[in-house]
Amino acid sequence: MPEDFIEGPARDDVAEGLAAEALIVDVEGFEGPLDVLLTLARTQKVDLRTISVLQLARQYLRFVEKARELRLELAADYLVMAAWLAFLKSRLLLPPDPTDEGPSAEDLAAHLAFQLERLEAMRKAAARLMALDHLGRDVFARGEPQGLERSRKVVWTATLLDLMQGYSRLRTRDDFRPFVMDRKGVLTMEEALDRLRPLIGHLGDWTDLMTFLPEGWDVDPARRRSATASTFAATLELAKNGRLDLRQDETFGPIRIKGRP
Amino acid sequence: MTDTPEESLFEAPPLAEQERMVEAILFASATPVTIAELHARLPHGCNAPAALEELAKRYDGRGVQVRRIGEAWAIRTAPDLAFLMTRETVETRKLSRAAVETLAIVAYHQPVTRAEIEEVRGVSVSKGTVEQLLELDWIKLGKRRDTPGRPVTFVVTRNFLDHFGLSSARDLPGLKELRAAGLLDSAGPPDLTPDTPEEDEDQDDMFTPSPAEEEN
Amino acid sequence: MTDTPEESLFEAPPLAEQERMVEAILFASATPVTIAELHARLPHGCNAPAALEELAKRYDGRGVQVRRIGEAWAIRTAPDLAFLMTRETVETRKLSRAAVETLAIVAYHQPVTRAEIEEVRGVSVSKGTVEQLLELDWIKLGKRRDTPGRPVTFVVTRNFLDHFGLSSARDLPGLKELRAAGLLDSAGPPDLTPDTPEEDEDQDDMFTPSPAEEEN
Repeated sequence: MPEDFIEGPARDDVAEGLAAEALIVDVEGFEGPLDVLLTLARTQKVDLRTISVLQLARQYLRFVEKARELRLELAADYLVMAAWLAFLKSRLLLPPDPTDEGPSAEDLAAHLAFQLERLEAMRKAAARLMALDHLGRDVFARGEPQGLERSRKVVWTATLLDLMQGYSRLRTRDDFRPFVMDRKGVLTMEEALDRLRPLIGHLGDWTDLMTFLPEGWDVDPARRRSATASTFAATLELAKNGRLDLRQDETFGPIRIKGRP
Repeated sequence: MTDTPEESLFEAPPLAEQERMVEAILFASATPVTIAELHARLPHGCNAPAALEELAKRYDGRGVQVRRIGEAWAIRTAPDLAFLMTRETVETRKLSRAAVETLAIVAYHQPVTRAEIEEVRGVSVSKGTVEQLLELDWIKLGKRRDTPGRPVTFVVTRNFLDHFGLSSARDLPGLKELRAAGLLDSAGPPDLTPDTPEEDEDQDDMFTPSPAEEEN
Repeated sequence: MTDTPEESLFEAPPLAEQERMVEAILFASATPVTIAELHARLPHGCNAPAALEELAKRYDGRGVQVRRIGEAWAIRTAPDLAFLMTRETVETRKLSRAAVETLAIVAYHQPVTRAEIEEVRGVSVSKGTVEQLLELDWIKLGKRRDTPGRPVTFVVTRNFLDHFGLSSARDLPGLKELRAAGLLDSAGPPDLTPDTPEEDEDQDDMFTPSPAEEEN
């Protein structure tokens, strides 16, 4: 520990020494440099308002030195505080420089004392606060709260107009039913092809197309039209495939077909 | 040492104080508290039943009451103030399309079976829809149909007529009137009437005097 | 029809009845109920503050008490009966020293910025500490400070007041003495301190009479 830091009668009494030891061992338990300063200040056993900031600065610097000796990792803010206190100490020891702008060393020391006093005050306030009756420990709320039931009542409404529109919708739905072919009255080309294929092999002679209409499809006009068209289309398809020949002797004359061997 | 140092140490607090204690315990407890539990928590020598009786008297006519629940006691809201404990929010909602259509079918076709409703709507009718209409007291069960299986029929209620401002189900406008009112916006080809012949036949029944009217 | 059928419909119940209603509502709720909430639940035209005043008087000295908590009211067990309640005690997480100090600084200095809390404690405030207090619903974000950077401020909540049985932040123990001693003032150092200048600027606002007291 550098001797030149010690001015005046050193107050290195046993108690302080022990406190310093304890401090260093517990350095991790401190809540920052201000906390260390406050703890050190308490060793002065005076009102915080009359604390010797100079002495406090010495104590703090000694604390930091000791920590270093013990190779304890000190956080940067402890070192910043040490540097600042070293600066303050020198300012306090030297006669004030009249050309120096800014706050005097005494102002700075007074502010530090204020900070310590304020921290101490807030600690005490915190203790008083925590000593108040706690809800759930000393004072109790209703154990069986009823809460506020939020009953939601739904009122369903419909008007006569809704009713009539709903009914109209149902009754007119058929008008707009998607168009679906009436399969009963339609002979598909596939059906006609299936019908023609096994027959044409036996056709040695020209035969009228109309004779190939399925039984019963020649009475109803609609069915006959459908059957005629699909059978004709089927013969065209078969002619294309080279399975049969087609001929029509005159316009609107009967269409006749003959199978190819 | 006084005469009865031992006794005074365990002297029960005055009844008024016991009453305060019981009050605090009942208030803070999450469940009703039995006499035994009270005695276990009160200082030695307390008379829980007496304190409870005093407390109950004190709360007589107040906003909360000391009530016996089985073998235990609790503080409860006075029954006449129960209304303060619920905040009723009334929400008005439109009846679903399925419900409106089902209701309309019952109204126009009653008495009508579920199968018939489904036939008209073209989709199955959910149980929920029918239940909702029953709950609203707009439809009710009518007589069973005299057909195989004897299915139940549905008819509209007096409440339905009141709600929709009808004096009878016969007041419901017919299809022609609906069309005249522009409600049937089917401007379909004139020859294709929306009503198929067989449906028209049904309609004759449909508007026969409704048994529901008499029943209600 | 009587003379004033309309008025009688909306006439507020007599004060004694209002008192019963307020009693029932406060009893039913575990958390403080604001005057506004009371008015929302009471019949039209009730005077909740007057009813509360009557009710508070009635419960004076009883096992439970009507307590004001900020702008809200609650019924709580009398503190002197805490010994009966040991069973109800819910173990709360023990707060760290940093959290307790931070809470005290917020309570006594509110509204207060994080930088100001750090100034008082001389150490940075960990995120976890603030989060714990926010989670406990003991502090909350206040208005932003009108200084460069517009830092957020912290204020205590109604739940804080409720937890510590305070009617308002003005009732904090020792508040007057601390203020008289100038320890809640901003006696920021002129320039040359370990503190950065912008924190000093903030300090002017820091210890003005707390608007949070009114807010809560």
